[in-house]
Amino acid sequence: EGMVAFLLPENVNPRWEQQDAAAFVAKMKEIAPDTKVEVFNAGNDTSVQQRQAEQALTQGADVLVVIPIDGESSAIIADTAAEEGVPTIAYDRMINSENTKFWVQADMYATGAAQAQHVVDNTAKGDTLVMLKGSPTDPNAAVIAEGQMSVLEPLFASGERVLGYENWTQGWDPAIARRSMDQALTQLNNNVQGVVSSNDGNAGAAIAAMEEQGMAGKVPVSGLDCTVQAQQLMLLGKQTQCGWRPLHEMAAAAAEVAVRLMNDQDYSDLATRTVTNGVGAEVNFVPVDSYSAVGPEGVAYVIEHDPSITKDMVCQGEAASTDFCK
Amino acid sequence: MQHELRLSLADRMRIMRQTRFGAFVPVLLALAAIWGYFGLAAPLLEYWSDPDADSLRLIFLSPRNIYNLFMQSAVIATLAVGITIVLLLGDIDLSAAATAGVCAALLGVLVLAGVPGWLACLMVMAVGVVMGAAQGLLIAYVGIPSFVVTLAGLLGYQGLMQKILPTGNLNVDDPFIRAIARILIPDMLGLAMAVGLVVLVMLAALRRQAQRRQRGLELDSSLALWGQVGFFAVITFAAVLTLNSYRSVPLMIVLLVAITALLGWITTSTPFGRSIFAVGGNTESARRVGMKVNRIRVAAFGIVGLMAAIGGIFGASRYGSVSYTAFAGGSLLLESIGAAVIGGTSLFGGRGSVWNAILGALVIGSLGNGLDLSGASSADKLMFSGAILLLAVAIDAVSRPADASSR
Amino acid sequence: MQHELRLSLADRMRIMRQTRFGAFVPVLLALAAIWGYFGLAAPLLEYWSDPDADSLRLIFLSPRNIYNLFMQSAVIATLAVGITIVLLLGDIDLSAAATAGVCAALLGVLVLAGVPGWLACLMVMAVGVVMGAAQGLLIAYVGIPSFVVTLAGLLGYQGLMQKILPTGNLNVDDPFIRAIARILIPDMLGLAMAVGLVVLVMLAALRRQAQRRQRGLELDSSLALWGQVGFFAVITFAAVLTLNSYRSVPLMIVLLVAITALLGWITTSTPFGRSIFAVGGNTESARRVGMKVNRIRVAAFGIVGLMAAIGGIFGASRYGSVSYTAFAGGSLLLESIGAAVIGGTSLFGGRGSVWNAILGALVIGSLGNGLDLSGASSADKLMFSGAILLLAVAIDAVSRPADASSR
Amino acid sequence: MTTDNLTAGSRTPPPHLRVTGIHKRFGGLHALRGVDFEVARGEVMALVGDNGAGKSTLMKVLAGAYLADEGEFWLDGEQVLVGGPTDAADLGIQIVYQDLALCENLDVAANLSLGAEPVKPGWGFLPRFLRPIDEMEMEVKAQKAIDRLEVRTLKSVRALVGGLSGGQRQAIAIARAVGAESSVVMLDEPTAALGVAQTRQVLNVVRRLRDTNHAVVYISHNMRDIFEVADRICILRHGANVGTWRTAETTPDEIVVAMTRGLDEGQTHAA
Amino acid sequence: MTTDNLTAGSRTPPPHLRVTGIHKRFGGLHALRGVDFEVARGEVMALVGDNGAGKSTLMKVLAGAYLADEGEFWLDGEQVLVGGPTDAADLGIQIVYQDLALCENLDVAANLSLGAEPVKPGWGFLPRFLRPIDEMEMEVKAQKAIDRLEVRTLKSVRALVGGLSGGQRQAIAIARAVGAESSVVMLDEPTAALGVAQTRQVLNVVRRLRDTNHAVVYISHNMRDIFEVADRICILRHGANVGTWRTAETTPDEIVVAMTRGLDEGQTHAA
Ligand SMILES: Nc1ncnc2c1ncn2[C@@H]1O[C@H](COP(=O)(O)OP(=O)(O)OP(=O)(O)O)[C@@H](O)[C@H]1O
Ligand SMILES: Nc1ncnc2c1ncn2[C@@H]1O[C@H](COP(=O)(O)OP(=O)(O)OP(=O)(O)O)[C@@H](O)[C@H]1O
Ligand SMILES: O[C@@H]1[C@@H](O)[C@H](O)OC[C@H]1O
Ligand SMILES: [Mg+2]
Ligand SMILES: [Mg+2]
Repeated sequence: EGMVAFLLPENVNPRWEQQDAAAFVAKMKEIAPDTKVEVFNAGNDTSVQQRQAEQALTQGADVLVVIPIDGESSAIIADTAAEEGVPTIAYDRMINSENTKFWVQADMYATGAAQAQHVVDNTAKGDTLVMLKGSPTDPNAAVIAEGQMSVLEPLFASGERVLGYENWTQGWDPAIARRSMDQALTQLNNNVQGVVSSNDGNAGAAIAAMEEQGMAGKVPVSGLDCTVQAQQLMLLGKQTQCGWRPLHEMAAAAAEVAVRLMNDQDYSDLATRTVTNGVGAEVNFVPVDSYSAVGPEGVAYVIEHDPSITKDMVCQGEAASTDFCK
Repeated sequence: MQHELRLSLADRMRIMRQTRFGAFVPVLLALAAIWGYFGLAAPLLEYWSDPDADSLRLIFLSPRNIYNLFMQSAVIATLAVGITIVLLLGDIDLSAAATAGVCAALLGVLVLAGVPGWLACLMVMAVGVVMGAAQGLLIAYVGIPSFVVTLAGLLGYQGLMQKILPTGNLNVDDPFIRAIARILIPDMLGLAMAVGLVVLVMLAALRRQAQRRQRGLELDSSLALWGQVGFFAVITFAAVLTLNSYRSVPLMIVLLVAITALLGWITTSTPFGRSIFAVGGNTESARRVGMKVNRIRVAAFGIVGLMAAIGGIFGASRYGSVSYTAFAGGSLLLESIGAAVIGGTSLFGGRGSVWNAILGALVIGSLGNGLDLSGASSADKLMFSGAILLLAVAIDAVSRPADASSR
Repeated sequence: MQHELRLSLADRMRIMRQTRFGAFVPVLLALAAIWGYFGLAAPLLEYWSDPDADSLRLIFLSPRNIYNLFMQSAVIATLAVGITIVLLLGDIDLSAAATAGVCAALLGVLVLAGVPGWLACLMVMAVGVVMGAAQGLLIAYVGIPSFVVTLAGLLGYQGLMQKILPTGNLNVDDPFIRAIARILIPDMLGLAMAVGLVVLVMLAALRRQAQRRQRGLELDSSLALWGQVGFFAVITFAAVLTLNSYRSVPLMIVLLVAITALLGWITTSTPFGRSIFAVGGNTESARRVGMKVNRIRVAAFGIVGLMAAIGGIFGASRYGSVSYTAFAGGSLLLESIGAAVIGGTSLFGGRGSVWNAILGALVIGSLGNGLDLSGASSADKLMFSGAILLLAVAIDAVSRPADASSR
Repeated sequence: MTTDNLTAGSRTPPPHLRVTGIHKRFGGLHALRGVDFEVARGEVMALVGDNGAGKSTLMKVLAGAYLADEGEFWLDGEQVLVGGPTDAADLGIQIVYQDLALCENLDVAANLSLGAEPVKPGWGFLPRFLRPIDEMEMEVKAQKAIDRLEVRTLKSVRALVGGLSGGQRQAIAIARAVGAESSVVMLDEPTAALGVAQTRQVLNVVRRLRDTNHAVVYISHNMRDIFEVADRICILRHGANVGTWRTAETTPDEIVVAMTRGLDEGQTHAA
Repeated sequence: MTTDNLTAGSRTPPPHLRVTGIHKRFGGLHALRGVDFEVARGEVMALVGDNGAGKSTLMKVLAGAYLADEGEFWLDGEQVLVGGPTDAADLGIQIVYQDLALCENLDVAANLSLGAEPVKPGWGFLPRFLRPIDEMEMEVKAQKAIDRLEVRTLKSVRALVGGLSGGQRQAIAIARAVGAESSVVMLDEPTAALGVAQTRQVLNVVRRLRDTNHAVVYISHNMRDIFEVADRICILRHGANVGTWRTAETTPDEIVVAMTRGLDEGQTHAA
């Protein structure tokens, strides 16, 4: 008995519905088969997410698992829930509230650094790079960018690499990323040797822009999430890297904590660490691993480790004729 | 044609529709259809089709959910009321949601900087008026179509909001501002206000009727008269009692109703309001009888700006924060124009009412609220909301006796 | 008033505006203003203010950027051309972008399932027509305002697109579909086509003039006549030569122009097109002269649906992928309606042209393109685009001799 | 209402178009209360009545612009259905509306051909509504029609109707209706805005229509014009028939009295 | 143009409103080509001319609805500026437009008070445009005005104008103009859509206005009406003056000839 609500931020990135929610629902079915799980998607609108939280509470939710659109406006969700005695778990993105009970995420700083390092490793001295950053309202995007800069800043300063163009991507919208890339290429007259993209959506957009210039496949492009689409591009050699996290482990951790919270059980054995969030609250934290997948080997690794992705899913369309799929 | 078909019914509908109350009919029908669906049909269906369900749960119509619904629709309603004013002129405002966003962001920054809440509210209301009126000036005196000016305004104000809030969001915990959404009118006071209102409306109706008789003017049929008063009483008491049985009437709802009443009175009962309808009905005629069409237009856009600012304050209070997507970047724009239009206000000007905008906002709000109570996927929810909205508005259109074209 | 002011100039403007060419003037002025700003003013400013700049870089007006601009604006333009048709009727379509999204998603799924590209294109075009016409049926025969129907359509089709694309995006690598954006018309062929077109237009103008003389009809002033032909020739050659000097004319642009030409011809030169203008100008009159207003409305919405499907195909081809945000969830909706309105098409119906929609799309496209070439923050960019858009359209409004109101 | 009365009498030519028992309500307003009306070929039937008597409403019903709530239509003795303007046009009914029903955003030539644009020959493979309009043919026709009505101040048939004077517009509406193929032509106050010369031309046109065996309905408040062209005069009052007179057997004064006061005994009069 | 001529002669009362050299162009169309016009208090000046002669355009210029491209205005010998309808209204100029200029979405009472709504007393702390409208006062006034014009078929002053007959609308437009405070009343074809009885009432109103020392301008194509009420007749042709006649000294035929053909020697005529 009981109910858990899983609140997703948007439908731009396929991972939320396809991987996180699916894994969470599966895990819940396994460990608490009687518990109802309701999945909501706010479509990148914070007022919608608040409404969805209210509706979940009205329906009698016992725990909220929230991937906020941003860290601030989600505070009221945790606060309202707390007023009703309902605990809130922050998933992937932190909620800046005293009432955030738990957070699960990988080390995004390191992930950003790995993206940048990959591009640096595949470019030469004096090469020009383009940075396609994430949504300015997503706390992760800022952390990822910091991680990237930790690698790039010294190189830019010394002139070993040149920052040709950088832009944020409101709402992680690939359409916006596409135009950024077009303009980068125009402004730099195609003088681009590497693209540090903060996630796969941006990477896909950058690749489409470069295809038009006959550059796709000749330039390293980083990404994050290892979506099916990104893995196909990796097999085709157009995208060269993607940061991968075991999303099923994140979902499982959240599910286990949720069940404990629902039953008022102690969960300190699950959350071994704490972090301090934006309002100075100590939040129990489970870090998950991350992996920097590069090339077809990277794809093989992800297919092996990510239960939501199979080789058949990746080997479709143009990608079906690559060596990897044959 | 040459038959005695649909006579009495159609005629009675027509006559009813010609009273003031009649303008509510379509949107009330739509609202009733949606509430009927979410409140009764959907739960019953679920109950019957799911053998495991142990009891019928009428969550949608529960006082708690109605309370939620009112609060969830309040920002849309505030903006829709403002937008109705410019729609009456035959103009449109695409920037209202972004204006609300700028005002909310400014409010957040001001209180963070230590400006007292009430002062900050007054300041952003002034800013809202200026933002709206500035667009009105361009529309009226430069002669650029309102769609284009307010599209530019949308872009510009979106940028301004980002400028004020570089991270895109900000918590607002000023007690004065949060109080707007949090303060509840004590149950008894709420009821007393309702009784007072209903008595007032009744007395006004009686006095009016007596004066008309005295001056030898055509009288309203007493059925229509008492029907309207009764309708008003039922709505008022139903709302107050429902809200009381969950928590109480929230201050924000009282404020919204009061502001709408004021605007409703201005639009229907003052020379200024009359001139808005005249300009919307026939701009050239209005100009020729000496109305200052340009000034009226600027004033109307000033009012939208004011309502947008109030919407921004309400939003900041309710969300406890200001975020780009909740205002400028999200669906608020289309939802609030949609609320006004669903309320029956014509995009061509000259026809509509601010009260209907509130009902339209409830229609829009009910879609999201009701669907979020169901377990559907987000794709299904979107598809459902389209279908339900369509069905709800079609009910009126179909029930209306077809005749000479109207759009 | 009682003075000899602004006579010759104002009059000359007025007369010019009354030719067919005249309708282009406002949006051309706006476009020229924007291109002037980004192409010359902004780089010059930067050059002067930045002592380090080694050379003046006129990137915006470079052939390569013009090529980008055309391609970036193509999807908006395709939708705007369709939307113009319903605006001419006095209706609006909020669902066109979502329809494009559904069609693009369907296209992606179909080719993935092995349907040949050309067949998939035809299929989604049929689907687009059905999706548009279905809304048209509700608007025409049930009598729900188009704003509400297409708002519901927007929601429903957004849901449908998510349903078709559960992952939110999909790569499209079918060679046929990708070819639409990739194939370039060989330079010489492009030039030959341009010459052919110009000669054709010239001959047609001559023949028309001769026939009119023969039948004793009022003649166009030869200045106006040759002005228009010359204008057409300059635009055509400028476009072809610019595109050739970067790569060549892309097939997609040729297709867009061809489709627009067809629709332009239909709207201005056939009884069907005439009836669209008549319905938009005075629905009741159109009905009374026996026009099938309902069928015309359904057909017009079918056309928007078709254009949306084509927009979806163009988008899938250009982006090499289909994503929710690029179509249904993004800014495409407002941008394409905005393009039509900036092009001078009235929201009140009866006035406008599909060609202007293309120019309007270029205006909108230039804003994003030009600002992304600058290093400004996204807040600044938004604010700039609002300001520039406003200035650009104001230039025409201010230059127009003020007279009896117009909206 | 004595329908039989109306058609009785050997002096009356057999009616071409006849309606009986027409009712039309607008909300609570009962605008036509069982009106009978008829017109024969080769005659001009005047329809008169006070302002708001229901003349225009009756015309709109005949033209299919309004649907009657009740009532029957006969054409040449056969009952017909009129469900819309197209039905009426198919039956050969043409009308000049009192409010003219022009499209201000279109030019004179387009308005004159509205709904019946001439198309160029040789495009038979396309459905008619997609064939190219023959603009020149349209302009030639328009010019002729305008010339016939002597509207000399109208310089160009390519001027937008939105900028025309009241009389110029009325002339266009008349030209449109009388230019089309028809057996019944109804003119609702066609000369209200016309000058002296143009009015004379319209009266000539009306006579010409009668002589070419059309059935003509002529609405006017001008007794002189009516007595000049009408063969019979039908009076409406408060949405009901007062009666029908032969012009030759009555006087303007009698008509005016019947129009404003009705008949004393409340009995309809038939000619 | 012999401006002096127009005002010369002892038989002519001193003009109250006088304009000279009015030019108005619409794009390429030169609608008024230096027109002179005047009207005195206590006289009815008829303005006649063919369709499209420029009568309505001249009236709109006088009422401030159009701005003249050139020309001068005098009121009681003093030059004035008319920059818009409000200026004209402030000078006491009221007008019935040929196209009526009513708001179809408002009811009869609202249209009759449009732009001059009576407000309830006792709200002096508010600016006038925000005080409550005195609806009942408005309806009473409207009912009286309508009754005076004998439009008996108009049942309620709360009916929307959009549903009224042509004559009913015209009556409302007339009632609005003659009901307001004014010194000059201009009526542009006020009886075009009116019935016999209503037309008679309007002519009475015109006479009453003259007798109360108003300056009245009356435009019509109906020579009978003109010769019944007008003191002088001013003829426009192709946007220019043909001349002005005293009604007592001319005949309808002479006027019609001058209207359609102009004067032979091309010289203007002044009365
Ligand atoms: N669309 C409508 N809605 C409501 N009432 C209407 C409508 N059309 C006409 N009426 C009413 O019906 C009655 C008859 O109107 P109608 O236009 O037929 O009069 P009429 O005889 O043509 O008068 P007139 O001589 O003034 O043109 C009037 O009282 C009018 O107000
Ligand atoms: N707004 C306008 N735009 C363009 N042309 C106009 C406009 N108004 C009037 N005209 C033209 O100016 C001329 C004079 O028109 P006006 O309406 O003054 O004539 P009128 O004397 O009132 O004629 P009528 O007796 O038909 O009412 C006409 O040729 C008309 O086409
Ligand atoms: O996985 C990413 C997530 O961490 C971030 O918050 O939003 C974008 C996603 O791609
Ligand atoms: Mg009539
Ligand atoms: Mg006139």
